[in-house]
Amino acid sequence: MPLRILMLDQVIFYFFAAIAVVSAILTVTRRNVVHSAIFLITALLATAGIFLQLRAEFLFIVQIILYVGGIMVLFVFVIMLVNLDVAVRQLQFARQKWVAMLISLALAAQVGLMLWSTGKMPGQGMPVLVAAPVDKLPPNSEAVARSLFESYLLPFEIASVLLLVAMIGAVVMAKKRA
Amino acid sequence: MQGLTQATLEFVNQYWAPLVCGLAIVAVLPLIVGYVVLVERKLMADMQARLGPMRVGPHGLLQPIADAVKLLIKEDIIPDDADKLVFWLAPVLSVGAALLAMAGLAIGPAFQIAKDINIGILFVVGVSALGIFGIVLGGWASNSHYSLMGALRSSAQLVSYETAAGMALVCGLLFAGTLNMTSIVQAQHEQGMWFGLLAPVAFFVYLVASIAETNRAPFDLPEAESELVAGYMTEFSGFRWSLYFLAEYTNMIVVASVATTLFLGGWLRPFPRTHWLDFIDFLPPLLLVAIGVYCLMRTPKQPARVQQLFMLAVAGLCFTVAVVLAAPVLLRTPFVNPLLASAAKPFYEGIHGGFWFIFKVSAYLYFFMWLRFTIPRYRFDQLMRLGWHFLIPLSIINVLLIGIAMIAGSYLHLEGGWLLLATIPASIIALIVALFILAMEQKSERQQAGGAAPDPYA
Amino acid sequence: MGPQHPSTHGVLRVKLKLDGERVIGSECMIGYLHRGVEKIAEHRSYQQFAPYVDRMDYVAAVSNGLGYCEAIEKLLMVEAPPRARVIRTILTELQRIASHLLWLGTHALDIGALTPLFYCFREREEILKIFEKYCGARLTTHAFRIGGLQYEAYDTLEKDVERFCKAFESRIGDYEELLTQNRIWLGRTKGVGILKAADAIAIGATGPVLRASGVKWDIRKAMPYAAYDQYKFEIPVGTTGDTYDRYLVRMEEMRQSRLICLQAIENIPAGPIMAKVGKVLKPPPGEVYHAIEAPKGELGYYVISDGTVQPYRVRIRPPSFVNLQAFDQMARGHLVADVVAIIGTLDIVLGEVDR
Amino acid sequence: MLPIGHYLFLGLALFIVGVIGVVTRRNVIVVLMSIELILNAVNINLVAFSRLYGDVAGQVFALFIIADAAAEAAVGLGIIIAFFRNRETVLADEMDLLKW
Repeated sequence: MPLRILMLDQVIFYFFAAIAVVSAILTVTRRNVVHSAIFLITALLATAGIFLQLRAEFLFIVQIILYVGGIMVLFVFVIMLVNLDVAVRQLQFARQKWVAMLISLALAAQVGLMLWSTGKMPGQGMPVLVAAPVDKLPPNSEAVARSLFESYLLPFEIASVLLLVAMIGAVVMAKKRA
Repeated sequence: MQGLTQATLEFVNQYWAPLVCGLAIVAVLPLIVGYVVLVERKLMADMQARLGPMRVGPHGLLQPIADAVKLLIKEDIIPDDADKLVFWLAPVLSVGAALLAMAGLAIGPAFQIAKDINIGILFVVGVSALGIFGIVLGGWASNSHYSLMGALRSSAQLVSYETAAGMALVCGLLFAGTLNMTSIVQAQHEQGMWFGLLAPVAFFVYLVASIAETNRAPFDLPEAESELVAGYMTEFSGFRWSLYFLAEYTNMIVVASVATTLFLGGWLRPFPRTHWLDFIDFLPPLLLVAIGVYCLMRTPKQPARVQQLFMLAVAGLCFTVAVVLAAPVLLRTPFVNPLLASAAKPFYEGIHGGFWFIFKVSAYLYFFMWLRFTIPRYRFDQLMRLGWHFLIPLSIINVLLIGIAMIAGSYLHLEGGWLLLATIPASIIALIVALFILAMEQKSERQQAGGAAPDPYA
Repeated sequence: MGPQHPSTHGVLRVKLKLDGERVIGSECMIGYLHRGVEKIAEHRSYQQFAPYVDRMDYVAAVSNGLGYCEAIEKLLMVEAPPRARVIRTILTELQRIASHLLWLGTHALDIGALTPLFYCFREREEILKIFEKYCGARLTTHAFRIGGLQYEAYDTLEKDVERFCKAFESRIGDYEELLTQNRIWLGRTKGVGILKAADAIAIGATGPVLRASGVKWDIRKAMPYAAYDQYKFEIPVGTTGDTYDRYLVRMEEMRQSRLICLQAIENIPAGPIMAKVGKVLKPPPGEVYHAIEAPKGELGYYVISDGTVQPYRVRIRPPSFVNLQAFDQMARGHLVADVVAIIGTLDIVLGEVDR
Repeated sequence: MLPIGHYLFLGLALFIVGVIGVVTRRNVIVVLMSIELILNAVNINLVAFSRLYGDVAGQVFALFIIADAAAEAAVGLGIIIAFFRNRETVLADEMDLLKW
């Protein structure tokens, strides 16, 4: 495996991972809701970058179009409609700060232990990702499409029904109390 | 440390082509946009029985440079308690999105920044969808009630027309079978038929949706509304405003090139495979020679000495480009030995492909500008109604019909040109459905003729 | 919408009560251009006040002048000579076309069509050139004098007017092509700002606004003045009284005016251009009300004289002021974008509204 | 040659930040945003494993998660708007009445 593809992969991964974590933290801590929305967008774009690094291009573009271009636009719209100044003045942070710390510590300990122990188990070891150049891999979007419509057709239909229900729900919910 | 420098060296020599192309695009684009604006103003003036910018340079040719300098040195006002971070970020975001979308385009077979990524068109559409944030945040950051209203309106318009545009693209992609830009054009080359002819309704829907998506012509409501004054762009001045301006025009170019790639056969000559029409190859150089001669005839009439020099320079430029275009064609003619001809093949492919692509994109842009001068503006609720009630159902039904036509085509194993036999009835059915939707629309409108137009915010 | 708003044809402030996008109520605040013209009239002699009249409806100055001069002539029981009356008619009709052209250009611009504005101004330029040749001024012409005309018609007047009228026919065709069948123009104007005939009469609206609602009332036919009784022309009448009908009525009026001009220049009678009126005018004490058909509607002058050189009172009835009352009724229930179209279709000029 | 652990740690980090966001923030919109963060964390793990075993199923499942996130965001925001229109507040604490 030529050195440069290896180096490149790691550089890209660390770059996007850093952005994702930092902007996620900022999303949660920002006082102004619009700023947290912007940082969430950066976090989502960073995760899209990681999908790209994992050679999942179709997911990369779906994440950009659907998540960032769709859902986040909804969020920003609602933030605009809900007049901010009322929300900003109110206290943003609940008092359960310690409860949150407790939960996250417990979670971190649990998963950390699991990851650490897999490293220790004899023989199997930490499975290593084979970084392959693009051309060797089957074209990603075709593969996703083939499996989506061949082996996972039923979930696809269920998802469409789910989306339909959500659409109707959102419309009814947002309708003016006429 | 040694490994790092060695890796970066290898990285550079493997990816130098896209880097250079990217740099070229980012550097040249403001100039191109400047001259597109000049052409637009000249065209508008010509249609309105006046002359347009004539003062700076001969026939106003230096006007864009004057505009750029003016915008750079104009004072940059930030409304008092506006949100500094977001106020700076918004225009950058919209320009960034537009320029990033440029990366995905395939201008010639050789000239493509992101070397054939296999989600080509999807990448371009997805990234240009990010521009919405630039508009919404820009409107919000300048915290004046009017610009926020303008921003909300234009983003609502963008979102609703994106779906229609997406559906129309799906239609085109049905024929192409792949998402990758270069292979779409290849498919059009093999089938010898532009997809715009195979799916005319989809092309029409995409045309209308792309006009709405770039906030232009009859849909330029958000910034031209009389009481919203300049919509989300009101508070921005000087360089920031020019960023938005650049973003709008780059979006226009991006949308135009997506349309040309998918519906008008990218860089293909009008009749690529019919060899007895090869004289079309001589058209581009002749056209440029004609422009050059025209410039030469105009030079003596120029008042100032420096303007004459400038006109001469323009004429010279036209002639050199004409020679560059003519070279590969001459090389291919029989009396040149085949060895040289085969060498010229890729060369010819690249240059002529580039010319035809730019020619089609500018024809598309001309149509944009032409619309802008002639027809009045839609009211916001009519605009939304057109989008939701007419365009989106029409494009969805069209996808359905084209799908059926494709199956029928493959069943009767029609190929290329013959596919028209299946797609024309499909398009006709689509048009009938469109008329039906319009009729229903008229009926529902008459029912509410009593009450005034429905209010989109109600 | 503040006074310096781009689309309110001058300084008009409209207070809109909005529910979301829809207009519930509106109130027009005027007075920003009030110059107290009527008060000034009481301290000026009859001839001295004539130039003030042009400054009122600066878009149709000639017809203002005509109204004032004829009112005073009525007071003096003096009749302008036939030659003067015919030339007055020609100039007033040209002024009507110019005013309608300005209305069409700005109205279309408000709704978004950029091109008609420049076509209209090109034609209007021709008319203003004729005025300039005749009386030296383009906009505030002060072309007429009490008792007749000041200046003899310059020799190529007939040829210029004829050339203009010939070219104008195809030009109207251009505007029609651009706008009349245009779906978006129809969408923006059909059913917008409806004023039913009964309401129009109740408000006292006159001119194209009244005729578009279906009431066939035109002072040139009802109480002919100047030389209108000698010419044949129709009065265009609308049906529903919406913006589109007012557009059609005004376009037809331009054609009719063109016909009148053509008929008029065929035989301009020879003879004096000024009736025998002394230098110092002392009309007998009494009062007179004289109305003419200005491009915007019925422009009335109510003059009371107390036998001295200066009028006791000059009351002017401007058509725009009266038509503006219909604004609130028309705008109610429409969207903010339509408010702009409604202001345009009323064709108000603030100089006339505020006096 | 990136051991999968890196991706799992990244997913874990985002997951934890999301949970903290959900728990500590009072503004309902930010809570919804943190939920989006959590879903993203899950997506990263899924795609990492699908890449490890070369099977595309993981990415397809991630696709379904994104679709579901869209549906959930749409309905959630609809509820917020309806709620905001009645009670003029967006804070989670004040959403205490089931029927008002």
